[in-house]
This record gives sequence, structure tokens and C-alpha cells, in this order.
Amino acid sequence: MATTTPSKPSKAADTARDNRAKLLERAMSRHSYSGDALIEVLHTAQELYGFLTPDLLKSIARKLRLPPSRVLGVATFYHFFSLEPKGEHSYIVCLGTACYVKGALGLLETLERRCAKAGRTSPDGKVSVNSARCIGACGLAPAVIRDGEIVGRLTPRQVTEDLDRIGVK
Amino acid sequence: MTIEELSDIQEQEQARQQKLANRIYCCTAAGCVSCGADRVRQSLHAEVKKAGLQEQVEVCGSGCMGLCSQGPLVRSAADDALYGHVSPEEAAALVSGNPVDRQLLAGKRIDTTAPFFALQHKIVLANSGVMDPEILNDYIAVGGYQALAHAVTELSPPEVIEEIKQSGLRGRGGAGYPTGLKWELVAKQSSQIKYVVCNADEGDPGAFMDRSVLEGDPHRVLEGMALAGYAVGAQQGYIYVRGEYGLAIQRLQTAIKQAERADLLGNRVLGTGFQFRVDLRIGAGAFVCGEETALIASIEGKRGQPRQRPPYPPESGLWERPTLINNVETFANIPPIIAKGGEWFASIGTAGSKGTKVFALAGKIVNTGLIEAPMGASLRTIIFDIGGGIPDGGRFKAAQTGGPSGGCIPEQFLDVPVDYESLAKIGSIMGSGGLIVMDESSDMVDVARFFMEFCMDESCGKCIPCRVGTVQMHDILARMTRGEGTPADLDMLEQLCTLLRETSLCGLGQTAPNPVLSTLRFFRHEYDAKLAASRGGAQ
Amino acid sequence: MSVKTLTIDGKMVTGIAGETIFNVAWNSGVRIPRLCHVGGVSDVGACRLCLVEIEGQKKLMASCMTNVEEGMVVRTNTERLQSHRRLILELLFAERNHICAVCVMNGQCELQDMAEELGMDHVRMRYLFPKLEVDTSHERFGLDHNRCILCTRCVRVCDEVEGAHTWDLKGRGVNSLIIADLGEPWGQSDTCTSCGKCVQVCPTGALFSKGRTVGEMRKDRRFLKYIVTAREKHQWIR
Amino acid sequence: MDSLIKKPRLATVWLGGCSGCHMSFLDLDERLIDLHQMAELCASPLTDYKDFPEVDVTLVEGAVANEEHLEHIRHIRKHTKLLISFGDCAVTGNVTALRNMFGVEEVLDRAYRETSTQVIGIPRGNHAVPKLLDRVRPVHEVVKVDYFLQGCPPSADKIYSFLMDLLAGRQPKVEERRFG
Repeated sequence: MATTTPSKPSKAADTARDNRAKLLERAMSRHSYSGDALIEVLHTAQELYGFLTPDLLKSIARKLRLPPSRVLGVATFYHFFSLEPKGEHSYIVCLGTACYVKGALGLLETLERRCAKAGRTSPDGKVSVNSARCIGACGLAPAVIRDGEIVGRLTPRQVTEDLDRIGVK
Repeated sequence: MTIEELSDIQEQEQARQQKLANRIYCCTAAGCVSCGADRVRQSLHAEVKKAGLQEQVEVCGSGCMGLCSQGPLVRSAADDALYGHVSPEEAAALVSGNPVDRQLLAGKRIDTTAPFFALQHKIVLANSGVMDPEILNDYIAVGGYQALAHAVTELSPPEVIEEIKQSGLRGRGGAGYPTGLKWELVAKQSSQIKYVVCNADEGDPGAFMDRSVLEGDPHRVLEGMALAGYAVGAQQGYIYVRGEYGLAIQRLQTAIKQAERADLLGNRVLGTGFQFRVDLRIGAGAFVCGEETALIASIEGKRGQPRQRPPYPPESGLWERPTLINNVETFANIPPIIAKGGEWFASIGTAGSKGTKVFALAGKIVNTGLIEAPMGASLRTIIFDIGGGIPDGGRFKAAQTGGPSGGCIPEQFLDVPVDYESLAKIGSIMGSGGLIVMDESSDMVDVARFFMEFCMDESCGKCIPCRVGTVQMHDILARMTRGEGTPADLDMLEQLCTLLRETSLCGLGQTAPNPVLSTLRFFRHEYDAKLAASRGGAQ
Repeated sequence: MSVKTLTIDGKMVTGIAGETIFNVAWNSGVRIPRLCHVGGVSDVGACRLCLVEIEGQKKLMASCMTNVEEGMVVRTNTERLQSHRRLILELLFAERNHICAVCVMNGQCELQDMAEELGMDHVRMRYLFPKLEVDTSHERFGLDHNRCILCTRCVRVCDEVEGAHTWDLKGRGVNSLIIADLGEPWGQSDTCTSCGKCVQVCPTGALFSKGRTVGEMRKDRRFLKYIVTAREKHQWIR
Repeated sequence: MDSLIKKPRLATVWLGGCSGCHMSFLDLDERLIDLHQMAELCASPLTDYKDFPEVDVTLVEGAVANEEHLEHIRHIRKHTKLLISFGDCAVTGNVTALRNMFGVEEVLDRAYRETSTQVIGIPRGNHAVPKLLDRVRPVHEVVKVDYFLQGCPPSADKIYSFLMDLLAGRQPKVEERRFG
């Protein structure tokens, strides 16, 4: 279980936080607080908060009138949901067959060696490493989504240089 | 919008477009966007403005134009020319009507008479490159929603189903169940509440057909679903789309809003008494949700775990109501079938497999991208003629179809027609349309290991054979690739193949052994070589 | 209530429409193996041990999820089924750390019984040896993930009979784990009523009463029939 | 014809186990005399032997936990006609394999550093501690095994009926194939 809580909020962040709670509430009310909408609500919660904390899950469970264990069960079944804070930078390595055939594993290995196992964030919070089944950029294989942007035809060496550049030890 | 208004808009929009000096289509599919199509489009807009041609030249988006390896792609309608690897600096030349400027782009022009284009037969992708997926009127201009209009005014629901049955259309999601029969089954149920679900949880690694259709022609999918709703008596539809498909989700949201506002969806479709609403459900990263009972569980907000069938969803599906589930490409085929008739559709393809099939070509192939070929085209045509063969002088070794549920097809079957029956006969499946080409550098045992790893990661964990069997099979394959396998391992691997196929709860587990079985069948010598080179079991 | 006549392992038997093959077989003395089924709660067809052959059907069907039909010809114990069942047990034994010799349920365990009954005498694949927790935070009970086979009997009995839904599964595939509430230690669960039903239905030593040592744990699930009959028929039969 | 008259030769070995199976073997009590009439016990932890002799039947107690076991069991397999995994440690790894959830280093630290009171650290030198394998294995993962005798330990009755069948040339019927 992730026990990490978001870092201490500033005043400005406080108001943003209120807004987030309001927006989440609105998403739940749009679905009439129906338990069937759990996945949609978790999507919204993750969009707003970045990741799902136990408190967040508990409050969603209460609002949707669901048993907490079911909420955690759903949140951990789907790989899209994260129970840990994301790193400063994110690398999603496409492991679709086209990328695989063109050497995506080498990229992932480099990232895992330097940062963290796929699905995790490096201990210093710098980089989150993930893999995806297919990001649909098969023409650019092997492809990586780096901080939200697709980068194609990468080599392990380029990844290494990239990591050096952002100061990963 | 009434039916008359629909026809008016079609005429007006067509006339408006004809009056333009040029319409420039910039591919906005994910493949092109990832290599800078957005910058090209911005630059085109800027150049139009700079030249003061806002009234004469229109720049718009388009669905996937197929040749993803040459993106960003831009099509100029006035001279019907397609350009590849377009850079933002070339926008001025594209916008200009000056023939000399055009000459500057000659090197970027793609020969559309080449086999890549000439041998394709486009039904599903017909609108890609000729309309902007974000503009409803564009879809209407190319005849969109006319099939729906025709059906709701002139055909009874059984007549719609009859047309689909006559077309011989089979489900494009993989299994190939006859679509008309499925519709009939749902239509027969007496329940007041029924659902239509579009399975857009395209998850095979290396497959992006459905995403391209959703991004490039979202209204067509909505129209297909509405037709299904009309035929089976459902008033609510859901599209279950992968969370990873951000652009497709955005386009669908736009399209649904447009269609609702124009009364093409909603409480009085085209001013008639027919009601049909569509809602999106965003998947959250679980391949197993492509399995229909898991998909239903997921729409209901639960863990995406399959359950035993029967009962099948047409009898008891979403919230235990009769539910029709088809995939994106199946729905995309519906409007043209209703518009042109089942007989027309049935004239394309082979005896058992009608129409066309969209394939995503990837791997060691020159023309990586999206293609549509008539059923029955041979693998050789698809890979060597349309696909341009193997790059860098490589030699073809195998083609993988059907993703983790499919198989590897060796060279000796290159001339087998690609249809449901023929692929099944050689131990693969049509699947949803991913086609990965491998050359001599591919290690087939490792390919089997790759797919097994995929199944292991995606197993939901409900039934034991799949949950633990995939782990054990992966363990054996990994040891083999490391040169640590034994003959006993190979024997166990084969036993586990049988076990998973015969005892797993759902399709994921039942078909998980397929890549192993097909590589064992055609590339057994590679397994044997690994065993021979192995150091033996212990340590 | 219409009666269905069918053949199970060559024996003519009758069942009521809506009854499962599994129940009809057991009522007529044919003991189909099972691990996830437990009478009194819903079935999930997950363990795959109760698969049977039905004449005219290509696929093997989970007998706990398939209703009897008139004229059905069912085979429950063919060589193919036996070999599949043994292999499934091997998979289970290899999945987690089932060390019978040090288990509270040694001698009473349904998994151990199944291995004996089906002649699974050794595991031909690699044991996975996952490193799993033992949760002894509850004052009366313990949960040892090493012995859990993920049959979800506890989840179902807690949800359907006790109504608390304290238990569920987290994760997926081989990484699935039984969880209480939001995955906190069982002893801290807000929803658990400490009724102990989950412990009684657990087929292995995964859920156990504290204070029992090797081979001392006994489970009794007669309460299930008592409660279910009471609830459905308003008859309190002991 | 000579071999037909000769009594079958029996051996028992003790790898990574607690010797409980051998204790159970000794629980045959007076039936050891019956056994002696059927077979010659050539080598066992109970007897003194330098080199493992050629035998017909070997009962192997314990799992393969270190390099010495590995070497030993491979040697034995070459010198016995039938090899029997004798008890749960040999069949499944059992208690001996409980260390597989941890790494070798962690186990050694625990045994020789954290909980040691006299000599702290791993004894070095000639054969002080045979090198542990990364993973304790059941016997059949390393060599071919002909029969499996479960139990922790297998009861004396079970051992007796199994051996009597085997030594009389009958297919052994194991009544209780029960782990634990």
C-alpha cells in the first residue's frame, strides 16, 4: 500500500485542492453516485490528483456506497491507475510487437537499470518507468512516450544520454 | 435535423467544397501526429492566411492515410496528390496554386498508382483522406447518415438484419461470428431494455486498426451503432474504448456531441420516433477486457474478469440485459452495407469471408502502416506487393497474425488466401488485423516467449490454468531462450498448451498457447536447436 | 418444477431444471472434484477442477456453472479430465508456498485432499516461491497468503452471507491477493464483523483461528446451510 | 542366473532433510528383520561407507540444497537402478525449501551472523560449509526419479508396504499419496 501523501500544500495549492474535490464531486454526481461508474470516477480522480491515495479511495468508496475492498480491487486491477505518486519525468516504453521486433526491450532494460522497474518510480522520485502494449506508433518503432510526447526510433544509447541530461545518477 | 435537412446539408456542403480552389488534408492520426503533423498543419494555416487565400483554400484534418512510415502525410485535393515526409517549411508550396511551386515538392510526392494503393480495396477506410473527422458536415457530404436515414424511414428492423445477413459480414474482432445472426439473436429477445456495445478495447500488441477508424471516421462508427440499435431494438449504446487512445476518445466525444445536437443520436433520431444514445466508457489498461464478458464487467465498474458463457451476452449481458457486442471495424462496415445493399458487400471477398479486412502492417516491412484488402488476398500480395516486402535486403521468415491469440505463418503458406477459414487451417487466426512481419533475425522461441509474457501480464487471475499456467509456460520459454531448457521442459510446455486450451475459463487463456503451438509446428527445429545447445537442467 | 433426466458416468440420474450438473452429480453419489465451489454461496467456475465432458459439446464445461438438461450425457472422470485435474493441482502447488508439514490444516486441507484423491504425487514444474505476508493483526484469526489458492470463497461468503464485503481481491493474475478493506491489516478493518465465516469456508490453511498449531485446525461449515435455509425458507434447521 | 538368486541391494541417503524420514524408517522396528530377508542394506547414514556402491534401490531423503548434494545425487543416480524420492523434502522441497523465498545471502547472514553467539561469520576452509545452491530443489528436478513416497515423514507402514511390493517385483501400490 502506498502510504505517501502529496507534499505539503501551499496556499495557492490549497484553493486548487478545493477545486479538485469539487470537480471530483461533480463527476460523481453526474453519474448519480452509482457504483457502476466506479471506473469513470477513478479516471477523474487520477486526472485531478495524479495518483490515488488511500484517503481518496476511501472517500470514493463512501460516496459511491461501495465496499472499500472493491474499490481497491478495481483500482489495482487496471494498470492505468496508479497508487503511487508519479516521477518528475515519465517514460512509457511501447512493447507492441512492432517495437519489440525492433528492439524495445533494450530501451526498457536501460531504463530499468538506471531508474526503476516498469510500473514504478525511481527512489529519488525523478523518473517513472512504464511499458505500454502498443501506442500505435508502429511506424516509428521502437517508440517511447517521454513526458507525454512520442519519440521514435530510439536506441539504448540515446536513452542513456537522455537520462544523463536530466541528471539521473 | 430531419431527413430532408440531412440531404440539404449534403448538397450544400458538397457545393461549397467544389467551389474551393483547393482543400488540403493533413493526416491527424496518431502516427503522423507523433512525427510532427500538427506543426505542418499550423504552418499550412499560417501560409493560407499569409497568402490571403482563406476563401479559396481550406486546410483540414483527415483520418489515417495508411502509409504511416512516410508521415506526416498531406493530401492536396485540387491535383489529387499525396505528399509524404512533409515539413512545415513546405507549407507555402502546398498552399500556392503556382505549378512551379508544385514542382518543388515533386520529390515528396507519393505515387498513388503504386501497388500499395492500387491493390487496396477501401470500404472501412474509404473516408480517410477525403474528409475531416472533426467536422460533421464533412461526413454528411460524403453520404454520412444516409444509411441511417434510409433504414429508419424505409426499412423495418428485420429488413435491416436481413440485409446484414445477406452481406455475409462476420465479426471483425477476431472470432468471425456472423454479424447478422448475432443481431437476430438480440432482436429476438423480448426484454424492453437492450444494449449495443462497441468493443474498442483494441489490445493486441501491434494492432491499431480500430484506433485509426475511431480517429479518422468516428461518425461512421456511431452510425453503425445506431443502425444496430434500430435493428435489435436497443436505445442505449456504449463504446468501450482503451484509455490509451486519447485522440480517439477526444474525437468520439466531439462526434457524439455533434450527432446529439443534430438529432442524429438522441431522443428523436432524424425527427422519427427512434431513440438511441451513445455513451463512452474509458478502459483502464486491461487486455482481458476485450473479452466480452470481461468488457461487460468493466462497463459495470467491476474488475474486468470474465465469466462462463453461456449465457451469452445476446441473452444476458450488460446488467443482465440482452446485449449486442461488435467491434469497431464491424460497426464501420454497417453503413455502407445498408447504403449499397448486402448483395454488393457479398460480391467482395471469398465464399466464407465477405468484404475487406483492415490490417496494421508492422515489423520488418517496408510500408509500415494501415491497409485494407479484400478478403482472400494472399499474404504474399499483402506483404510483398502492398507492404513492399522486407527492408534492407532481409529475408521473410514469418508473419504473425491475431496477436497473442494468433500464430506465426511460415514462408510456405505465403500464397494462402487470408480469410477466416484458411488462417484457422494453418493454425493462426484472422484476429483483429495486426500483421507483424519477421525476418531471419527473429528468434521464434523468443517470439513465443514474448507473447506468453504478454498473456501472463494480462491474465486476470480468475482461473488457475491461465493464472499460473502462463507463468509456468513463460518460465519454460525464458529458460529455453537462455539455453537452459531440457527435453522434459518441452514436454511440459506441450502439456500446458493442451491444458490451457481446454480448461481455461475465457478466450484469453484458451488461445494463449497459440503462438507456442504454431511456432512449435513450423519452427520446431529452433526449439530443438536450443535444447541441443542447452547446458542441461540443473544449475 | 420440471424434472430433467440425464446420464452421469453411465448412471441415469434426475435433477430439477435450474440445478447444476455438479449438484445433481453429488446428490447421486458422483463426487466431482472441486476447490472453489462451496454450497450456500454463488459459484464462479474458477478452479476448473469440476470440468466435465458433455456429449456433443467440444468444450469442457464447469459443472458448477452448467445446468442440467434433458438427455444430457455427462462424463466426469475420463482420463483426459484426470490428467487435466492433476496438472491444475501441480500449478496450484507450484504457485505459492504450500508446505503441508508445517500447516495448521495438515490432514484437514481440501487442497491436500484433492492431491491425494487425484493422485498428484509430485510437481513437475518449478515452484515459484513467492515471498508473501502473514497477517496476524486480527485478535482471533490469521491470514497466510502463502497458503491461499485465490478460490474467493471468503470473498463470496463475506459478501453474500455476512453482507460485510470486507474481503476482495487486489491486483491481477498471479499477483492477485486477498485484501481486507483498503489493504490494511485485517485487525484494523472497519467493516469486518469478526464473524469467522471466511475462516470456516477457506479450503486451506490460508485463513485460520489463532492458537492452533500444525494439524490442529478444524473447520466447520454447517452454519452455511443453516443460514441459507433460514434466510430462504424461514426454517431454522439444526 | 546369479543375479536372480542374489538379494536386491538397497541404499538410503540423506540430503537436505531433518532425518525424520530415516527415523520413520527405523520405526519399521521388528519389520526391519523382514526387510533384511528381502534385501541387503548396503549403504545408509546408519552404516559406514566411503564410496556409494552399486545398488538396485535407493531411498533418497531430503532436498537438493547444496553443491555436495548435487554431486552426490548425480553420482547415486548412476549407481542405482531405481531411485525413490523418500518423503516430502525429496518430493517437494518442503521445509528445506522454505529458504527459497529469501536469497542465499540473507539465509547465511541469519544463520552465521545475526543469530550466531560464538563464532560470527561463515566458517571457511576445507568442506566447512558446502556452497548452497541458489534454490533448494526437489530431487526430480535434478535427476530422474522412479517413485515418489510422500509424507513428512512417510509412515513406517507406508514405507514397509512400498518396499515389500517393490522388492518382490510388484508394482508398488501407495495407499496414501498424501503430502504432509
